Amino acid sequence: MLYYLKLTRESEFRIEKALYRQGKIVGGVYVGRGQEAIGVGSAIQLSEGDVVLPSHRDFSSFLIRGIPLKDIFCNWMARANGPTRGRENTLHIGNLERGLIPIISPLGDTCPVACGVALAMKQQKKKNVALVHFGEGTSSRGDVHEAMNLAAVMKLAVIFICNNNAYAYSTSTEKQYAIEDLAVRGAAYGMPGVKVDGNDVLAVYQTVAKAIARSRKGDGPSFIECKTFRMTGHSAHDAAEYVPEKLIKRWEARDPILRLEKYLLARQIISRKDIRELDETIKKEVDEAVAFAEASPFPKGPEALEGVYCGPDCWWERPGKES
Amino acid sequence: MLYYLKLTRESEFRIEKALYRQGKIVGGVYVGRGQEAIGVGSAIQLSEGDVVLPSHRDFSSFLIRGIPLKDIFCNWMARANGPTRGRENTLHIGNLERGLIPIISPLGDTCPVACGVALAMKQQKKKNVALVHFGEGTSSRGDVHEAMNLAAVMKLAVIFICNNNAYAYSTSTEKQYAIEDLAVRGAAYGMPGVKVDGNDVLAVYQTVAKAIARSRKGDGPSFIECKTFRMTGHSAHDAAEYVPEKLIKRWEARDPILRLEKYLLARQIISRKDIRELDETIKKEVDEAVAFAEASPFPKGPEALEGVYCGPDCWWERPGKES
Amino acid sequence: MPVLTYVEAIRQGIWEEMERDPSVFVIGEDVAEYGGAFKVTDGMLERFGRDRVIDTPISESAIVGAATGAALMGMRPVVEMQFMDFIACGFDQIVNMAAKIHYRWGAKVPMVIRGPSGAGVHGGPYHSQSNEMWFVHTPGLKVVIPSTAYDAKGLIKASIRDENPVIFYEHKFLYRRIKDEVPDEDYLVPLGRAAVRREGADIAVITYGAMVWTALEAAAELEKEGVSLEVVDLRSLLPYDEAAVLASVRKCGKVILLHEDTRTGGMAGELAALIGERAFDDLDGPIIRVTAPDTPVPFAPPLEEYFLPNAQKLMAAARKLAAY
Amino acid sequence: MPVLTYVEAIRQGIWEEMERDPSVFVIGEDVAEYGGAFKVTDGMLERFGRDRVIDTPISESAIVGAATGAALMGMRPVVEMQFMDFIACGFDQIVNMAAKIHYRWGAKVPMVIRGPSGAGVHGGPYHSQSNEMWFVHTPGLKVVIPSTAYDAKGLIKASIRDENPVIFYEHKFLYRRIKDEVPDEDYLVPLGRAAVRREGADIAVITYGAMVWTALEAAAELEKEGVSLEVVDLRSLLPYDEAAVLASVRKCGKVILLHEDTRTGGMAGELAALIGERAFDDLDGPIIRVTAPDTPVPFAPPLEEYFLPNAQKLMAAARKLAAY
Ligand SMILES: Cc1ncc(C[n+]2csc(CCOP(=O)(O)OP(=O)(O)O)c2C)c(N)n1
Ligand SMILES: Cc1ncc(C[n+]2csc(CCOP(=O)(O)OP(=O)(O)O)c2C)c(N)n1
Ligand SMILES: [Mg+2]
Ligand SMILES: [Mg+2]
Repeated sequence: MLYYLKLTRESEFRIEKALYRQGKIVGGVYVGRGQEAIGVGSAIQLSEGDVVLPSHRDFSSFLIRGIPLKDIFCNWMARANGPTRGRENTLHIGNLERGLIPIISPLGDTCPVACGVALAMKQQKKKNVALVHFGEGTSSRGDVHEAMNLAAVMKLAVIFICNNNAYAYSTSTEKQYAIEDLAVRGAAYGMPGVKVDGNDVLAVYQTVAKAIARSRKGDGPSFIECKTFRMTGHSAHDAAEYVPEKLIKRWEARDPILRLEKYLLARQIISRKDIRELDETIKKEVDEAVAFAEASPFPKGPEALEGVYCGPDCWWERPGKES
Repeated sequence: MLYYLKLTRESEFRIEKALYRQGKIVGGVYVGRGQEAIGVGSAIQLSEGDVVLPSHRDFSSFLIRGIPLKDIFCNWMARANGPTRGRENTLHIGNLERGLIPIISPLGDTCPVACGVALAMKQQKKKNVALVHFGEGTSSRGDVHEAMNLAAVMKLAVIFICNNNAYAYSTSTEKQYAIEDLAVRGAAYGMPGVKVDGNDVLAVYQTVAKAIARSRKGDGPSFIECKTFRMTGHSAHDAAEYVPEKLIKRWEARDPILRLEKYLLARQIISRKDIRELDETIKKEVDEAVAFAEASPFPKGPEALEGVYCGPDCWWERPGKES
Repeated sequence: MPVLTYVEAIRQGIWEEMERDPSVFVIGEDVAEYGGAFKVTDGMLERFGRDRVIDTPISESAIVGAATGAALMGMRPVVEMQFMDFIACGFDQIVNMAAKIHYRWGAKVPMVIRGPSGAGVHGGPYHSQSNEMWFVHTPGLKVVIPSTAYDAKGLIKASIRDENPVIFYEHKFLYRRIKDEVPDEDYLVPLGRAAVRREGADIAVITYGAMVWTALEAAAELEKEGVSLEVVDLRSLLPYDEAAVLASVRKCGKVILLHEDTRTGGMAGELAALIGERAFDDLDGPIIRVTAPDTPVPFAPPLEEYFLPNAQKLMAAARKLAAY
Repeated sequence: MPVLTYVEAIRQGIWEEMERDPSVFVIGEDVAEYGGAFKVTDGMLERFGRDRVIDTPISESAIVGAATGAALMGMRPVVEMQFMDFIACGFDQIVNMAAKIHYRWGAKVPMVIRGPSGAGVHGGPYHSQSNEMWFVHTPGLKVVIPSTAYDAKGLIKASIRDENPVIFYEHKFLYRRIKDEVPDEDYLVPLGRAAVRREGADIAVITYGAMVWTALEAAAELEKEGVSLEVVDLRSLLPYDEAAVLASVRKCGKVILLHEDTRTGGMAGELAALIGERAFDDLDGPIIRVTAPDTPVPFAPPLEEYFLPNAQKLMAAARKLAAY
């Protein structure tokens, strides 16, 4: 877990603070600094055949499900041998073999899709689950409501994970909803609704584990609200002056990575030296992935016309295009 | 109240059981038999400047807000001197002077509109309220969620009234939601959520009164679930074979009109003779309105082209078109 | 050969596909017990069971989204919209999610969204719309509109087997008003291919849906006057059969574009552009549109009648064009 | 005269209307404190206060519906969509509720829905779309797309004063890239009226939005080759200025329809139909479309560049047509 937390942190750091500033990232940059525990604590316990639908900030889900780091960097840098071959940006990376369905920008749209994924699992008599992430701002969208209700009515194996990071762009939670905890919404649909410290990876793990177990038994969906904080601007171009300084300070103290380190050190599961070595390894991994991406070609213009439809000689399946 | 209940019942009866069968109603027929107490118990206590957004079954709201019965029949019969001049059917009758904004067929769409009405009231510093009706089936739509959340966040004077009549077309409630009472959804948004016997006009009155008082004080929206039953098919062409006979029997015993009669008789507020006379008056009123509508002309074809835009020489304001 | 109504043909087409392929399933409001508002899915629950004939809450957006998710997992959902007017409530999921997935990351989304559209039954502004152009203008979708029972069956089957999201419009006016010979066996009508419903020499009438019948009615009348209309039924609007349109225009030299949908931004415009670009030299007269005017669909019968194109209006336009 | 950017001109237009008319207010996501994702509403909260500059939850459908309700009560909401791509989430409220109210029962719905659209900034499939045709095909709406700062101010003001729902597209590529003279005082640019941006003799180029600049660039180049383009900027797409289009086509005899939006079902089709019907006799060559192809907007710069029309592509088409 520490490995994935740190790999996520370092990768996103590189994207937001180095590559973006060097103009090497194409398009906008959204990262999940401070919220890594949610993706890691949940994705890490999925089995083969499970599906995760990450939010725009869940970098770690991709790593854990086995997307090579270099592929992810290629995607951020719009390269031809990235998984979307330059068609899509950021974390809009889909891979059905690895059980990953990416977000689209209209927020909340993946919640109904997660229902359909779980419906198919049910029809196919599989004991798998679908895990969908979204922000507290996204919870205001009608699609989230329709999906949670549908999942409850049909007893679908969907885990709705809301990462409540206190802001939706510049909008704070009291302008987003008029309740204390979104978790109470579980009861509004007839599913468990729990809140958990989203900066405590072990707590996230345990809470999600319960929900998954429930779903695998056929008892239907759950709703989990992970309280966390967005430790950056909304995107790399947002200085986030609307966020009070003291809030940032308060949440810095709860950094999920430092917390896990402290926990592991205290129990002597790892040593300071292990951590230093891990940091080195990760730095190298990221260096390599970045170098790979930077050396990769951009796609060629005429490819833009290909692959609108899936047909007999599907462009995506033609040889010589894979990285 | 008894008058409006009975006038509604008789008017809808005439539409569903006589005019429709005679082929005199143009298009579909949806009525609210058995649910009249909800519209009557709520609309009757509105003040000038309040706005009601009825459901497709709330005939009484139109009567109480002062739309002449003959206008309503003209609308059902697609006549030129009905309020929509033949453009719209059934209860799709709007009248801003009388504070009536009609439903459109995509269910739930009036809930956000009600928020905007209340927002304008707030901006204009009025102490008015907006009252929006919808069915339990409609509660599944995203727009209802977005509207309830928005109203709670902005503390808008909206009363959300759900008439839970056990069916949405052929769909029973356990296929619509996985909870016991929709009323719990109030808590999911941060507003009071109460349930009430929708066949008890006095109970409806009192519950709505509380919500209105709250809103007028500036304390924001409320959600009221009125438990009732649809004592007809979904529409006049639906035999509703999917509804168990014994359910109908059970709800017949709870008829809101008979209950109010019994109540008034027991307290000697009215006599059997009063009731008979009232029935006679109402029958005559409806006869007259139907006769008026039947004698009214259909609109002329070329009018179809008019009034798409509101402009300087607005067609709707041209003389000689009003009934 | 058995004679079936349009609605029976659609039912049979879905039914056969469900028999053939266990991944095909039906989902929508009131489609199970009730068999659908227009009884298209009548009897399917009994035959195929609850896992494959699914009633939903009133949640068009979630229904479309769920169908997309199921399709990604290898299923082939057939979604019913109770009326195509309400597809607007699931619009974002169609145009932003389902339509773009294959282009964006290569996954297949084989699904059909079908339902009744069109006017002529006094349904008023919300039970009469023709909204196919929203989807014709969305790359990644296919759009299909049959006009005969034979095509209805062959096209719904081809749509279900297609690997892409297909929006399948059924004209509610035709459901029980037309009947034709529909083979019992398995056959497909290919997507993207038009049909010449009537050969003619003077004017090509390019149309689709219920208006095909209007065109045929006008053609029969005008023949008596010595004006010969060719009637082309597009059947698919996206992708549409450019070759068939151009061939008919080149043959006749004159063209009328006919549809029930409103004018500005309608399919007739798209066809006019194709013709104006690729058959310009063959044109012997202006490109004429006969369509509904730019208004919502009004309710009262005289208004609706005025709103809708019909044989008289088409004949008037054709006479004028013939004399050009 | 002051020189303003496109984004400043829009801000000034809204600002003046808010000063002039207390019923005008702004509503949307992050429009208050933050001043909007592109800073269009920057400073308005401080000037006009919380009742008139309103941040909302992420609920496009409720925002549009609420604006409609407020408009019915006599207010004049100006709704911001953070990106016009997300208008799909409020689609039903626009096309079924707001657009049809006046026709159905005569009430006024004066509201503006505005926001950034268009490509060219590597925004990928969901921050680059041109989706104006959905609304051009919806009777009851008006659709506006300015190409200059002067027009942006005059058109936003006219849109706010209009009694109908107006969808106001701002091209995000232009926000800070173009500047022109914008009078400080109150002026309107009427809806429904096109502008001839450059007089020419050989080929009429009918276009709108950012492509106006592309057309002007091509026209300047082609002049050196002796080909004279006339550039017509539609400014309004619904209703659009038929007379101006026809006049320019009649004058030049040849026409190219240019837009950034995808081809099938795009505005070029509508214009082609108008021209093919009403200016047929004046045409000396085929009606040519230069548009984006029928795909989602791809992300990588080489793909996006290939996708978008540009001066080179327009020039190639114009040379061919000139030689026709
Ligand atoms: C439907 C829709 N509306 C608006 C946006 C623009 N937008 C992108 S991210 C964002 C904030 C999202 O907030 P939240 O759901 O809390 O997620 P977070 O960014 O905080 O992780 C907004 C408004 C969008 N992408 N989709
Ligand atoms: C968005 C939408 N989907 C489907 C329909 C078709 N439809 C009309 S009424 C109805 C049932 C409504 O149920 P409910 O909300 O419980 O109201 P009731 O009819 O029971 O009063 C349905 C599905 C519709 N009008 N709008
Ligand atoms: Mg957030
Ligand atoms: Mg109901």
